Amino acid sequence: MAQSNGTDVRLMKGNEALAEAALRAGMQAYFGYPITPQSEVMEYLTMHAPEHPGVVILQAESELAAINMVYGAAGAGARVMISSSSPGISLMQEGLSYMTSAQLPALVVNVQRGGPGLGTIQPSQGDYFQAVKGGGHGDYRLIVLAPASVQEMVDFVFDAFRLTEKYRNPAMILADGALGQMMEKVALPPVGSLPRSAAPWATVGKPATRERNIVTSLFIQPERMEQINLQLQAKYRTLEKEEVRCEQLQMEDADFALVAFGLTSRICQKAMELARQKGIRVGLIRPITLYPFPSAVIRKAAGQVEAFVTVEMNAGQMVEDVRLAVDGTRPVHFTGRMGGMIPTPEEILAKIEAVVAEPSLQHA
Amino acid sequence: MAQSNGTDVRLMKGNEALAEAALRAGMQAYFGYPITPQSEVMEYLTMHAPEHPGVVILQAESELAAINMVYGAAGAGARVMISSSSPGISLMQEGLSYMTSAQLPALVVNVQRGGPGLGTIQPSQGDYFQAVKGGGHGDYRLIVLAPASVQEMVDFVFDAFRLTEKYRNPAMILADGALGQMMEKVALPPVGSLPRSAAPWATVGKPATRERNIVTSLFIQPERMEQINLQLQAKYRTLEKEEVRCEQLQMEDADFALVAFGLTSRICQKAMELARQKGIRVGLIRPITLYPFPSAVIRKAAGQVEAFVTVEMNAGQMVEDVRLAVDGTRPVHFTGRMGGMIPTPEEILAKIEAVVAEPSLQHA
Amino acid sequence: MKEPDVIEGMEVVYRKPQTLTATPMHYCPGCSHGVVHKILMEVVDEMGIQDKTVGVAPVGCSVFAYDYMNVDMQEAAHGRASAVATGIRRVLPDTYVFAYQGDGDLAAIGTGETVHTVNRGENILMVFINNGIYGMTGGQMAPTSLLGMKTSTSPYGREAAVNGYPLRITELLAQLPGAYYVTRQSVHTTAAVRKCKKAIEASFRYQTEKRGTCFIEVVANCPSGWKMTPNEANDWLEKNMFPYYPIGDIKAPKQ
Amino acid sequence: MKEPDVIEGMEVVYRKPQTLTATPMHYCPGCSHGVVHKILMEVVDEMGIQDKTVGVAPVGCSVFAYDYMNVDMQEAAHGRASAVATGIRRVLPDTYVFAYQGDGDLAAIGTGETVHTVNRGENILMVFINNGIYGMTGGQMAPTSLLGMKTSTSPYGREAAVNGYPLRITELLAQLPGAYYVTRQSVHTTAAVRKCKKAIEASFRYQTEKRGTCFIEVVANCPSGWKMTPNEANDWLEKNMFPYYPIGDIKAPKQ
Amino acid sequence: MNHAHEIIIAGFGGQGVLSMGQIISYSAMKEGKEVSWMPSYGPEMRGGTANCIVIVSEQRISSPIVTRFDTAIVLNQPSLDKFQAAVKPGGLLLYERSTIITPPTRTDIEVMGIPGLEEAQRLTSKQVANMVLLGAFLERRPVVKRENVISALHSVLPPHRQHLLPANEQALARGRELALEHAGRLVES
Amino acid sequence: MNHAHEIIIAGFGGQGVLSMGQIISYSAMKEGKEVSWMPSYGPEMRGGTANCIVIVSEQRISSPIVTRFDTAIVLNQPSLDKFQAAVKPGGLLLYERSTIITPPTRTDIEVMGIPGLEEAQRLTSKQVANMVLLGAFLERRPVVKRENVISALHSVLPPHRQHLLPANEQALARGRELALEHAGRLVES
Amino acid sequence: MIRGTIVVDTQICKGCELCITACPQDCLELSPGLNQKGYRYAQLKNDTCTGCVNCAIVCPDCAITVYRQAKKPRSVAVTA
Amino acid sequence: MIRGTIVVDTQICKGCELCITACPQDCLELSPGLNQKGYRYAQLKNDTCTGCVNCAIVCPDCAITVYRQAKKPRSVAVTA
Ligand SMILES: Cc1ncc(C[n+]2csc(CCOP(=O)(O)OP(=O)(O)O)c2C)c(N)n1
Ligand SMILES: Cc1ncc(C[n+]2csc(CCOP(=O)(O)OP(=O)(O)O)c2C)c(N)n1
Ligand code: SF4
Ligand code: SF4
Ligand code: SF4
Ligand code: SF4
Ligand code: SF4
Ligand code: SF4
Ligand SMILES: [Mg+2]
Ligand SMILES: [Mg+2]
Repeated sequence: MAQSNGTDVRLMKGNEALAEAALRAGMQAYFGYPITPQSEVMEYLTMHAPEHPGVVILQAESELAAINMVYGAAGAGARVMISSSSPGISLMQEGLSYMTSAQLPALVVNVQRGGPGLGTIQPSQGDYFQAVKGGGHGDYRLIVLAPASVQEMVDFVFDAFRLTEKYRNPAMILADGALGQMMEKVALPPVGSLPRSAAPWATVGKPATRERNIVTSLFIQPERMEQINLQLQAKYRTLEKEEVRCEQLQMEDADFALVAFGLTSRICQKAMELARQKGIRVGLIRPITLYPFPSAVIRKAAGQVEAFVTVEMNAGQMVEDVRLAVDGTRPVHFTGRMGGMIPTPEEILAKIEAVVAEPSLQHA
Repeated sequence: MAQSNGTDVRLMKGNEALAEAALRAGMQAYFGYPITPQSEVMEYLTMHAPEHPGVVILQAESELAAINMVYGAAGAGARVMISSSSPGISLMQEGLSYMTSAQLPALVVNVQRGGPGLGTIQPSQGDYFQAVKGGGHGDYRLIVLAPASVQEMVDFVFDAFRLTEKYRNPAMILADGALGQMMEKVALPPVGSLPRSAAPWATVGKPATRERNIVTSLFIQPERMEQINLQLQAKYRTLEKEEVRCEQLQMEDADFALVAFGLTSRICQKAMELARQKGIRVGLIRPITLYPFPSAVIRKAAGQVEAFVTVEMNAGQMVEDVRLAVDGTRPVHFTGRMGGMIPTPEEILAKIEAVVAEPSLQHA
Repeated sequence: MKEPDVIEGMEVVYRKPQTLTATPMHYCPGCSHGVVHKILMEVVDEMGIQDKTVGVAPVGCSVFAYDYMNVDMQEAAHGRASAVATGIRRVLPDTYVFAYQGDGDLAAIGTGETVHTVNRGENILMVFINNGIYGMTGGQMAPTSLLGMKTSTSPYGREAAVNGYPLRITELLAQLPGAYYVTRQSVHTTAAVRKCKKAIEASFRYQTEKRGTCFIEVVANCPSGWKMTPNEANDWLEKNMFPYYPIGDIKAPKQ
Repeated sequence: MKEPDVIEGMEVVYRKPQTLTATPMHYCPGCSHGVVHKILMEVVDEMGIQDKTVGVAPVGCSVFAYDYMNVDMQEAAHGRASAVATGIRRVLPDTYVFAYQGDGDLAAIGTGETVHTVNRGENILMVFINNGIYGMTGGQMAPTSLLGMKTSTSPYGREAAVNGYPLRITELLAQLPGAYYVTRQSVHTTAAVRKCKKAIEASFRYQTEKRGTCFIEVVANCPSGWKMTPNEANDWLEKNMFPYYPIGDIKAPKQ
Repeated sequence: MNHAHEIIIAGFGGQGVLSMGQIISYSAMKEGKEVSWMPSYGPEMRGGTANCIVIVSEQRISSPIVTRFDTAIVLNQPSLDKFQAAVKPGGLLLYERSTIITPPTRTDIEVMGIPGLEEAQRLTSKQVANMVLLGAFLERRPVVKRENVISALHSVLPPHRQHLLPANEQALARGRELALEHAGRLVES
Repeated sequence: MNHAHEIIIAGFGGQGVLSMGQIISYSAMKEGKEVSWMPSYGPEMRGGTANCIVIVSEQRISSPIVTRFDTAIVLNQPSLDKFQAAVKPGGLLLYERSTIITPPTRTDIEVMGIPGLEEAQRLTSKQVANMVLLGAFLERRPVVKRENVISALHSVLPPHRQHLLPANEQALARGRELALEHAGRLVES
Repeated sequence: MIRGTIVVDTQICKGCELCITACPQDCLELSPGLNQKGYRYAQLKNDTCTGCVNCAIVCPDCAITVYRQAKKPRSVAVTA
Repeated sequence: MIRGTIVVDTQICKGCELCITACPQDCLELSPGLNQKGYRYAQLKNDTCTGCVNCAIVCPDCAITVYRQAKKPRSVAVTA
């Protein structure tokens, strides 16, 4: 089903589309460990790796081993990916902290499920804090992209590899079980479309012509460690300036703004349609990069709308970043479902109507 | 050196004082793994456990094993503690998420060091986000207490055991390397002063008279998992209402408020003295419970002071919670050091002076 | 639904033990998990130790074991059942503690905990269900999957050069001084079930004597993961699993 | 500071290899780590493979190994050196990869990674410095600490009933088919150093032949952790460590 | 509003409800339409019930999860009980008649019971029962073209099942007939 | 402001700087004073330098970490170089003269070089060199009482070192004498 | 020949057929009809059952209760 | 007797004495004075050194360079 522009169009599950995208994006190594609802990623890769000779696909003995294999392979200059779901990602927190500190590029995929604990295997956005504030120790950030469609499960793989390599900081695709399991039409970019820039810092064997390369996160003198931290912070400031991505829908005339990411943003679209049918002018702001967060967009919108309603599949996590952006200038409301439950458009509509009906739109 | 009221006064290292306090607080089991700068905790416990027959002290093969031993022992109804430092705590994130979900009480001690990665072993407060927002997956909170003296390393052990058992939610003492290593005078409460309430939910063997007890975090039906989450959230609302602790120093007449926790708050006190010598009326707000966070205290102070200066040994983490509390009504500034560096009173003073000198105290 | 004690003048000679709950098990038809659950609970029943027994369920198909076993139980994180059991047993030294784990749980992600639990000689029973596959997550390769075995993550068959050899972890563990009784059993025939039950009985006995870790591997089927009928799976088990995982005691105390 | 090649008409017959950097090592006086670093780098030097070698340092006293070894290196999280080495070797299949780990790192927190790396037969060299103690963190008990050994977390001596027996992990690993060459060496005498170096040479050779994992345990001293002078420590090593950790090949390919 | 058709297909795992949805989706994609297929997954699947929501639209699809449907195709009693109320007024409720004890009660929608299982067994094997229902559905709601469904079948069936193609086609055709008959009966009665 | 005395004690690991600080702290506690002892720990300790900050005060101590000191006691050259500038004007800089190559240069503070090592070796063993300096310090800045230091020594020394008590006491006394002599010289010169 | 019989909990039985294979008397078969979960279930096809309990022992779902002609009953798992 | 000698890098040497124990000629001792790090360092105490390299091989700090009377030099780690 190749199209004239060289892209394939297929009907695919999110997890499989992501795996195919990784192969086409020139991923050189994948390490993982099975966990629902993302096991199809490794299953697809083991099935299709032979079509891409030289690609390493290895089922590790654990997520802990897997993230450290990623560390090794990334440090050796390979384009590398790992995927898991919530509990498995928790096990990688030490590794992720190490990787940010050692400034290694890698793509980490979290297809979230309901928590905390073993929880459920149903879709959730309960790991926002973990992804965005840093679940591991120390001051670091991941670059976090939140897809909302199977097509974006493909596109963001390319994007995330580009970003992680440009900034030498791990990037995360934060999806959820529904996105991983659902099928949609996807256009697949051709193989070889994402060139890899040189990694002169990689440990590949020291030729006589250069000093040895060292990949480490140990800087035992605190003065030195602070320098590393300042480097990281400078990088994060650049990210915040240059790499924010955000989608706005029908915000032109909006009196109320929904704020939602990932799958939830699509449910919000439906709710927005319903609200507009009832004459309520609702717009939608969808943060695509959760870190760097589109604070400026939201701050700007605060000058226009009467109130914000944040919708998440959790107890209220991104809403803190929305509040920080709005900084008290407008009320920020929240509605969400937890533990694997998905909010319905009708529930969201009801929340919008309740907000609209508030006697005063002053901040409580 | 027993005193008339039955307490001992001694000169002790923070880590050792904490260990002695745990023994006196009736801790029944401790599981841990060595890591600087808190290894003295287990060293002290192995040395002194024989004075408390029946107490279990076990060096586990890893932090991962240790936190899961804690899970088992807590589930069996024991009063149990674990301690580590930043990288080791990262490895416990899955376990902590499980424990909150299974609603198990336990005391987790993090004597922080500089990160991210292997970093340094010097004091840091870089794990605030991890402790307070939840470094593991899913919507959960730890009860987080931040001591600022060796005496509080003792007192908060009692407090934390009481809170963790009352709310059946893991509690954390978030200290730092300096607090662990420094010596101060401490008064030690007597053994047996912290009664343990019954744990009818514990797995101790099912008598014919009751249904079996199950400790689990798996609630595979999302509707059920959402109920569990609602329970947890209700518990967190109660904590926010009833268990907030906060110290205020010289806030009566303050025009500017420093906000700092743990050791940093003491450095801020010195800075406050210096500032007041220069005629700048500075007060200090010290959150003692980092979760639940003393938002109300800060919000109230916003009606009084011209600006806030948050000081942390990190790149700016608690400052987000300060901003959320202030909600745009006053400027909130930040200064901090990273990676194991400690801010000096003079640096903090300089920051205060810069804030005071701002042409307008309007929010940028 | 309890059947009557006497029927047509005949007396009941075998029925579900009261230490199993009434909840129907969620396992696939013919799955070995059910059989092992049953005999484990029969032993608890017959020894009269329901009130002194605490079990630990793993993450794997048997994650719901506590729905069926009528004893106090804890559900451990993936791989950590033996650490959880250690925690329990250390604070309740007079309790019978067992951990029940699959091959992914015990021999992949939990390898560290497994080795060290046995090395410490924790006075617990470890039951290890080796079905050569990750049943719960949909049939991925386990550390114990046989060479050439096709699974959803080894679609062209397991290759030693890529994935290493099937791991006989039980033989390794048997060498640790902390291991007191180590045996490999199965439950695919009546005789096998009876032997396996005897091993469980012995293990619980050794626990009171605090002799160290008892470890029972059960070479088990997974009809769904193997994509066979239960009877085919049991045949395959004998023909393919037994040669690599031979049945019998690996380390047995002198009687 | 390089010494001259010729002095008083005599020629240099032994000097520091150029594959070691000029940085003075931070190890305590007499510590085995230094000796092992040196012979490892001598082999890299003599085989002329500096440009094809990537090393992995652990968390432990040898965490700074990359300050001294003049080859490309990665510093792994505590216990994960063999996983990191796996990642490197899989994407750079024609490189010589070694992981260098202490007993806490390899045999406690890293047990899972260790077992599975060897089980997969990763084509790497694993160097395992067994000094029976956690040197770096101040002398806590290691899985390999001997019974009765006093450490800062076993102040009354290690007890089997509480902490289990010292773990002979090397013997366990030798049984895995993925292990190609497994040997236990020491570096406390000139002869021992020479033998150990031979083992390293052989291991690097086997790596080109992609025969599986080579594993060298070095029974090492830790004068500081043991609270002895270096010479006392080496004596203690012979008298106490060797009986439990006997020197020699455990699994050697037929020549 | 937009020209979306929102469908739920539900039944026991193994009845082929997920692949019915996939075939519709695949055909829609071939026709250049927008489509989303959202399966239930997880606990209820293991031996229990399964369902998928399929949305076919001329425009970009917002939420792939909806709670009210233009069509519900239900293959067992629990699914009928669960989704009957979720059909929009004027919508279609198509059910497998062979296994239903309590038939639907709504009167504001089009209700059609098809004995897919019986018919399938009569044709070749009960495995194509879902195709009988699919045929009937497409007769009443031609969201995709019949010929595209046939070619979708070619693409969706794994190689070792390609020999079942003729049986599937027969079943589709039989479903269409039954729907026509049913419509006829409706008209008659 | 308050009556705090802020002291830094610095030298090589093994020279006993941490225990000097502990003895002062312990004595102060016995006298009912507030006290804090903050060691450097970490990388610089392994064979390198070590130091501790001791604060003795009549009031609650705010920051246990300060950057300017009333007294600096330095036992090696790097520590002298590092902490000389941190002594408050009018403060005391006490240094181990035996190992210092470049002596201090400040004139706005009291500077006192004591050959603790030589004196200690003369007395019994170089291990009590730190006590010589402590004796000298207490003569110049009696932040704690001499008799309390002696009894602190009893509490701080581990059992197998109690036999060193007399030597320690001698060293303290010798330090005091040296400080008096030094002060005398200062006056004379 | 000792006489025995079994009672199968037809709603619990999943029709795995392991009991059929295990029965030395070949007296078991699957039902033609389905239970509520859609499984054919085990049933006696003749009266040659001896109450030997083989079938019950291998049944993973504890679906079989076994009875035997009065004699001293075996004590396998009988605790009622 | 073959003649040899050694050069000790006195600033690198930590005075561990392992070389002293290893020397078959008993020609090593510790210096009376200390180096910059505070260690007494190894030094030759007589001229019986044969250049056998034993001392250098056990030295953990690579502090010893060994020389020997011209003959074909051994090739241990000589790469300069
Ligand atoms: C940390 C973590 N990783 C992965 C999973 C997903 N997971 C659930 S069960 C399982 C493996 C089950 O296999 P096994 O232990 O062999 O048990 P079986 O189902 O075969 O009985 C996995 C990988 C998880 N729940 N948690
Ligand atoms: C996750 C984690 N846990 C614990 C530590 C602390 N730690 C550093 S080194 C070490 C043990 C070192 O012992 P070993 O591996 O035997 O090496 P040695 O120092 O004896 O050479 C430990 C526990 C750490 N850095 N990270
Ligand atoms: S998937 Fe396999 S192990 Fe799991 S219940 Fe089914 S047959 Fe048993
Ligand atoms: S602590 Fe032990 S292992 Fe570490 S450098 Fe010192 S002697 Fe060597
Ligand atoms: S063994 Fe049990 S579940 Fe299987 S068919 Fe027989 S009675 Fe039914
Ligand atoms: S009890 Fe014995 S004879 Fe009777 S049905 Fe069961 S296996 Fe057959
Ligand atoms: S070279 Fe040989 S003889 Fe010379 S000092 Fe060294 S060990 Fe002694
Ligand atoms: S072996 Fe090396 S470090 Fe040790 S004393 Fe001899 S020369 Fe010095
Ligand atoms: Mg399995
Ligand atoms: Mg060690």
